[in-house]
Amino acid sequence: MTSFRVKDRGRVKADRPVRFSFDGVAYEGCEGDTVASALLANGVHLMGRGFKYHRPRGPVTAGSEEPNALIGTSRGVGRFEPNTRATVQEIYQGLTTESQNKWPSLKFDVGAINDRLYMLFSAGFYYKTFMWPRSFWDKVYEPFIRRAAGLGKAPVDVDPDHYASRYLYCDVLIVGAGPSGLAAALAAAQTGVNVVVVDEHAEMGGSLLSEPSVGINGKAAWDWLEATLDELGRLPNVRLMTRTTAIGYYHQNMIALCQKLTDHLAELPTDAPRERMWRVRAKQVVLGQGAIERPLVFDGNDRPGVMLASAAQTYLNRYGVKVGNRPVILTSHDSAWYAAFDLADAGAKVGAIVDTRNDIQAALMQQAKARGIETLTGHTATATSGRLRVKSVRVNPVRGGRVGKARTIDCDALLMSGGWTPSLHLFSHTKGSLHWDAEENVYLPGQQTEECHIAGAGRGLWGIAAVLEDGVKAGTAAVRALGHSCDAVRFDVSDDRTGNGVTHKELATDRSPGRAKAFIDFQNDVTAKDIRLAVREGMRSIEHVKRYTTNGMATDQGKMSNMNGLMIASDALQKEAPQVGLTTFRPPYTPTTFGTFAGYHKGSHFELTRKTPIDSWAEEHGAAFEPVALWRRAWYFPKAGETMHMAVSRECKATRESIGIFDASTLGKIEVSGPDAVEFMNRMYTNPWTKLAPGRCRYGLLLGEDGFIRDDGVIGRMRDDLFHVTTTTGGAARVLNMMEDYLQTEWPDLKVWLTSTTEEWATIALNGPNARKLLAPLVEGVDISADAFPHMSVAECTVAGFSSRLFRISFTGELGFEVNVPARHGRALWKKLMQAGRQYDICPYGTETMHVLRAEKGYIIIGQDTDGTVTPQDAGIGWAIGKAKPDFVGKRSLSRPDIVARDRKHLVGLLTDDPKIVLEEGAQIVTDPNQPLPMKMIGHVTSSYWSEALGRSIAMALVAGGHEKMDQTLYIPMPGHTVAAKVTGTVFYDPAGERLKVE
Amino acid sequence: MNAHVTPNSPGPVSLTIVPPFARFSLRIAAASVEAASKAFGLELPVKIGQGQAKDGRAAWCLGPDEWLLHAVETETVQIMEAFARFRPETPHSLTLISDREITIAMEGARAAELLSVACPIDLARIHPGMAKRTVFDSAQVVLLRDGPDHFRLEVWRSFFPHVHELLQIANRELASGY
Amino acid sequence: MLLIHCPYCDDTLPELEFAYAGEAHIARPSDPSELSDEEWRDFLFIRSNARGVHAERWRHIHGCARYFNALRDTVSDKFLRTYKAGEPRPDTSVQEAVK
Amino acid sequence: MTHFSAMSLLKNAFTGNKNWSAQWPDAQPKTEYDVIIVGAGGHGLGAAYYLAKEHGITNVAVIEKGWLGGGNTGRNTTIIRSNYLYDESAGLYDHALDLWENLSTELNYNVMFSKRGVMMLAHNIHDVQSFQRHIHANRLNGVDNCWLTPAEAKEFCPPLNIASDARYPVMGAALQKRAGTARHDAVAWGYARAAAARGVDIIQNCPVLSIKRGPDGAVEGVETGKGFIRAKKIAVSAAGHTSVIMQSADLKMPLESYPLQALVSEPVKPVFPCVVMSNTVHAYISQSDKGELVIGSGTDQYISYSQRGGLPLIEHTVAAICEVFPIFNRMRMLRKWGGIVDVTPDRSAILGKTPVKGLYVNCGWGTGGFKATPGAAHTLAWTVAKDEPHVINAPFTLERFTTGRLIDEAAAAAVAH
Repeated sequence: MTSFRVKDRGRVKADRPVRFSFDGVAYEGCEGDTVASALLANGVHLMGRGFKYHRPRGPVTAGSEEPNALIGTSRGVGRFEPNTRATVQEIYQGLTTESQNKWPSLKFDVGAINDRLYMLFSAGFYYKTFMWPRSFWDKVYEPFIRRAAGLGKAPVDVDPDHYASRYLYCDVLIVGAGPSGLAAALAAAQTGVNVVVVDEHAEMGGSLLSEPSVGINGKAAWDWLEATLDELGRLPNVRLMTRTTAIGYYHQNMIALCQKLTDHLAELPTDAPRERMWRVRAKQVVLGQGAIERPLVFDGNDRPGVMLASAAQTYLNRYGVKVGNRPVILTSHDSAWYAAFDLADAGAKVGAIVDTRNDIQAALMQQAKARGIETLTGHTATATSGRLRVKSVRVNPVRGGRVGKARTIDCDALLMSGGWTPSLHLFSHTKGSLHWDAEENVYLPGQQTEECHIAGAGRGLWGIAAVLEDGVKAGTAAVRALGHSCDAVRFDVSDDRTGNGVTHKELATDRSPGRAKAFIDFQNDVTAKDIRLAVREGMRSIEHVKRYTTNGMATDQGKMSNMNGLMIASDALQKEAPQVGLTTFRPPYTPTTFGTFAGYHKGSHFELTRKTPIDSWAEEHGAAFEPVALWRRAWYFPKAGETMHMAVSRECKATRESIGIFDASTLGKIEVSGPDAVEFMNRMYTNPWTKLAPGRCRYGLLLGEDGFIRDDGVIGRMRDDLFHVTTTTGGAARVLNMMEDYLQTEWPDLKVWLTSTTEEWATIALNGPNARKLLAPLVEGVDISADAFPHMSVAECTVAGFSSRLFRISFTGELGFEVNVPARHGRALWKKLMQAGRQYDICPYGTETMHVLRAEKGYIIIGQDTDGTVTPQDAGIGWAIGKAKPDFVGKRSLSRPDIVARDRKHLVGLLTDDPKIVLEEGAQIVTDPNQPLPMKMIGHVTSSYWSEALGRSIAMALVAGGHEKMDQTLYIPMPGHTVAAKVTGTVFYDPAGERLKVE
Repeated sequence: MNAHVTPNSPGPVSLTIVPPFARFSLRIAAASVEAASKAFGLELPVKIGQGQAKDGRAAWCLGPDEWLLHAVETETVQIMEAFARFRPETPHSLTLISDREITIAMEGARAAELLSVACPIDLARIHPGMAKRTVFDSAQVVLLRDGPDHFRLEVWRSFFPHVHELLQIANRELASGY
Repeated sequence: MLLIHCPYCDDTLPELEFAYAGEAHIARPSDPSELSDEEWRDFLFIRSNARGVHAERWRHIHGCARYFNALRDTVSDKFLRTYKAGEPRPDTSVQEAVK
Repeated sequence: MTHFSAMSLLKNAFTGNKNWSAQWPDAQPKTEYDVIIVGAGGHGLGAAYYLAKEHGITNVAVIEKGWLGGGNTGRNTTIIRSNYLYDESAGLYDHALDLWENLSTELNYNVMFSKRGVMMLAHNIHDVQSFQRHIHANRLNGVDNCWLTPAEAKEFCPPLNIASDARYPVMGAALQKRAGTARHDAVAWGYARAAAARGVDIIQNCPVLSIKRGPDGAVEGVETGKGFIRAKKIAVSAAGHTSVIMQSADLKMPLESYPLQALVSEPVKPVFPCVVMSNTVHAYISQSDKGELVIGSGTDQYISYSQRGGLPLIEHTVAAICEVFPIFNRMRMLRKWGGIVDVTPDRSAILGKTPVKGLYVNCGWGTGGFKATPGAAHTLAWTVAKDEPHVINAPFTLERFTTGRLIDEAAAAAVAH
């Protein structure tokens, strides 16, 4: 295999060979190579296939904007990745890569048949076809289209790598470490402000890396670069970050950076993240992102070996690789001439410089002549040949708009330049305006919305001297905006390669333009003809053209194609480009892994799991858990061999017959404190609070201002000016926020303070006829006998030696207590109670048993028996409303016409005719089960359980007009059968409440 | 390796869990702060973020009418009584929250860097002696800065494992050099 | 992610510390029972949804915990001013940016 | 207008595709129309089409401030389903689904409606209860929706992680097989082409500045960037900008506009066969026919017209996708974008008449308007033509916010206790 490596050129380390593979073939490159440069050094141009026509493709760029040379990379299980740019991926020892979108092989791809059907697959053809017969769409056409989709294959294994993130604040963030960025950094850094410089490449320097012949301040470009980076690197106020791409520019100068940390390493260091997301907040931003060269649009401009002239220059000067031995240059810009000169100087036989322009600077002509390069000015290219690699280019003179006689020039690389497009992606993320420079046919930055400065080629400047100077200006402006002044930084540039050029739509041709395969979007296989067809079909906005043709929607996001597409569309529409529009650049600047966005948030850290102080005991004792809001709660405690049903029945029975113990720590707790606490409670909750004496508690009901139930809980009055409010588990934060809202903005005159104490306390509920017997010996400081401490009492005392707030309340209908102790003692208290309860066969129970026991008593669960559309009257708890109160949150809404309507859904009990049938929660209820679909549904089952205590099933349901349907039989149609059930009240067990009174 | 580093958190920053102490949330009108200072025996700072410490007692202003108080645990009752005494004439709320949070102490030259993995504020503007309520990842925290390289993070008990584990992951990351 | 100036902390901090709380200056009627159904609907549901300068409430929920008001341009998302709860809406003819 | 057929496609291919004509003419406004529709998204263009086709009203203008289909029609994640809980919603969305199934044929435009199935994941007991409630209600409403066990869900969607120790384990899923996706742009283009063919004027790049009302309060026309245009009937279908336009007619709306973001990955070979939604972790995903994973995010917390959106939300969304589909961790995000959605207090649409004579509105779709496109357009056309509600859109009134008869699907899926 011929080597295209040029001795003594490039920055790669020729003495450090690196072996890697591509499509199963081993290759050797050098340290510092990308996959593309290393393959090119081995004479390999064919690296991919187009999306639609599967035409063979090679790299067209040397950067992250590459549309063609996309490969799969892998390094062991879980580390496969599709669509990686070969032009960016650095090689390392053992790197495995493969080509994509081909079958059976890259060189022979069956899909290339599409290329022959080119005319049929015109833009928008999908929309016009695949409709007959109709049934074929689902079964034939769509599966076919979907199979053809995509480029690489998705990963199949879980990614073992980890991803990191950081927040960073700085004074000046400089994006792009080319000459403009470095100049800005030099200017800004001298003032001592915090400067961060980022660059997406492995090395800083930008275009300087490709232009070693320029001299700066008397030094060769690379020497100056080294000295400058060294100088900046030494400054404590400067941070230089390579392999770091600014992917998005967000509000108020927040820039997201993606830093690649390990993709270039042969050995993965322990604990090192693969990539890191930086969320940088900069006071000032300098964007020195440079410019991207435009391809020329002509028939056959996509063959492997056809690439941008600047890319060839980069491969030569940065990587020491000749992209061909017999290149031809095709250009409309002076810049490509230098590529020709550099290649000639490196020993390539340049076939010709073909320039579309008639008048070329004499100096360039001279230099070409000096190197013996033929120059064809005023020429166009009309075709190329070569299947897997370009073999020749057909060129014609253009005189007075007429295309003359063709001539064919052999070549092994065709290097094109259609001018340069300023890279303004990040600027356009800011919604900054762009203005159209009709002279240069480019968009330049206009009005700014953020504190940013654009420097260098991004403003359409050309040549190292101009760009350096502009960088200084931007850096100076940035620090001035921060109130600093800085000394002038001047550069003396020699051998600068200045120049200019023109831009084109498609190049002129003597052949039928309708047959030309002149590509604009290489990856998506969009041609000039497609753009014109879209316009012909009425697509008059560039967004329509883009969406109709998919131009600019490839993985380069239009970096290669947008401007050419716009030029052709505006020509077809006979309108100025700005009237046709501008497609918006979206973040990220280059495609960025999901892992980087997810950062630490994976697995158990995707979202934190809140656990109570008693959770560890439950886990040790085999509890099954259920997630409730962010918490996990013990669901039930199965013994060996028990199903959930068996465990719950046992837990219910034990609690009703003796005693059960339950971890209620997740309930929200809020201290409502201050002289106006009672007034505040009166306004927030539906219930009256004034007459509640200290030491007593009451069930509290909270509505939204719309009158619907939001939350509930038992509330204890600790002192005249202090309430201990409990909320539902999921409602804790919401309720506190709502209370603060009213307190701070509606009633700031009230002297009340709110403090969340949810996590201060561990809460253990004891329920069952033996609850007092168990507890009494452990309690000090309060007499908990039935008379002294009646139902709905609260007291401060100690329990088992721990300071405690003790409530006598019940959510089961049994004699019940809730013990609150400081959280750190929760587990210890639990263990003591378990030990003390052994004589009563104390039974730990979980949320499921809690649900059953409360349902037997008809106690509602907010969010299960209510759903955000239920009023207190609907839920049958109108008694909780303080009728005499003039106002409370939500009161006014309760008198709206449709809230007092008779057909509202009411919460009722349901008893199935067959007591063995447990209804499904969520099952729908009808009056006539024999009606046709769609049936008239009058409600649904909200809660449904097997009641061990009653020996039958019970259910609650929301039923339209339910309070007036007592004793009626309703029907629950299930798949294949219907269940009949009778409407009842919601209290199924101990309706008189006798069990609370146990001595 | 630093002597403070526990076996499961190798990294340049020492992460230790602070033993229990008395912690209160004090809410009182700014105009009445003097009475509170007297009761607590420490002049309460009045600018949000500022702190004050003396003789084992410390206070930080977290909001326009909110202070975080620290003291040794044995003085809990004594402090509560001191405040209770002036409550009738100067209404306020003093809530014991010793157990609500767990406190992580962080020490090391790279402590601020470690925090920056998930703390979105500009740590350079939190000077030694200051405290701020903020967030660390998805958890609300109170961040106290004791010195250039010394922080404490007060985290609600149930959020603690998440925060602590993230800090450990990040600490290992720092150790990796990447 | 926005940067928001809290008028209580007198500090400009990341949006992650703040919770949006809807349009500002919609005072709860002192006696809702006097309102017609239409008036009550207006209080509950009708919002200006301004395209341009919008007076809105934020809560510095993970900071000083205060609710405050802000004028923000909903087209650019830029804050013009933040001010304490209870203060009147500032004159927006002077469009003065908050630091 | 060329009728699209296999023959026309072949014929044009052989003639170099030179003879295709514009799919819709670029109309300039006349001085008066019978009906003006504000907003040329799928909803507005569809309403124009049905006005012309079903009600014979062809003197219609659809006025768009930008390019047609450039609002939420072209910015959404294209999910189509009808497995809603309430009869009102199920009726509307199922009507839309019926229309979706024939839309390509009806419009002679392939909108690529793909019945690949929409699967909604249950991650906790509350989700399970809620989905069961939906499934039972859907069954009795004649809407297909079935319950899948975790294993069945995985079989239907192989990349799904059903490990029981996941932070959000999959406890089952509700699957509507008849649901799926469509090619969003094609919906706007197809309606535009079919409406234009029946005489509707589509006027782009023409902002509607205000709605003018006469002394009797009835609408008289619209002031636009291209002058005043008279009409006795005006239907506003302008998504996030509706409240601004309605305000010019002195009608304040119960609407707030929020930024909603979405994103796509780089294209890969088919790996994701259906649509998966998880309301609990906020992840919505399908794979486009081009191979990109199309992912929906949530709304930012503050109202905005900036179409910008913040980073934290995107980070959360992507993390959620990787939690449910861990194999996608090394996939790359290609682009993300923002739209503006208008949200009502009960998160259901307002569709029909307003208190202003001659003024109709179609708004408040929040994050779910695309799926309703044909149904909303069809019933709105009915209401505009007859000046009375269609039985399907009758519940979606403005009055419900006064009376309290809300259609609150989101509240019905109330958060856990």
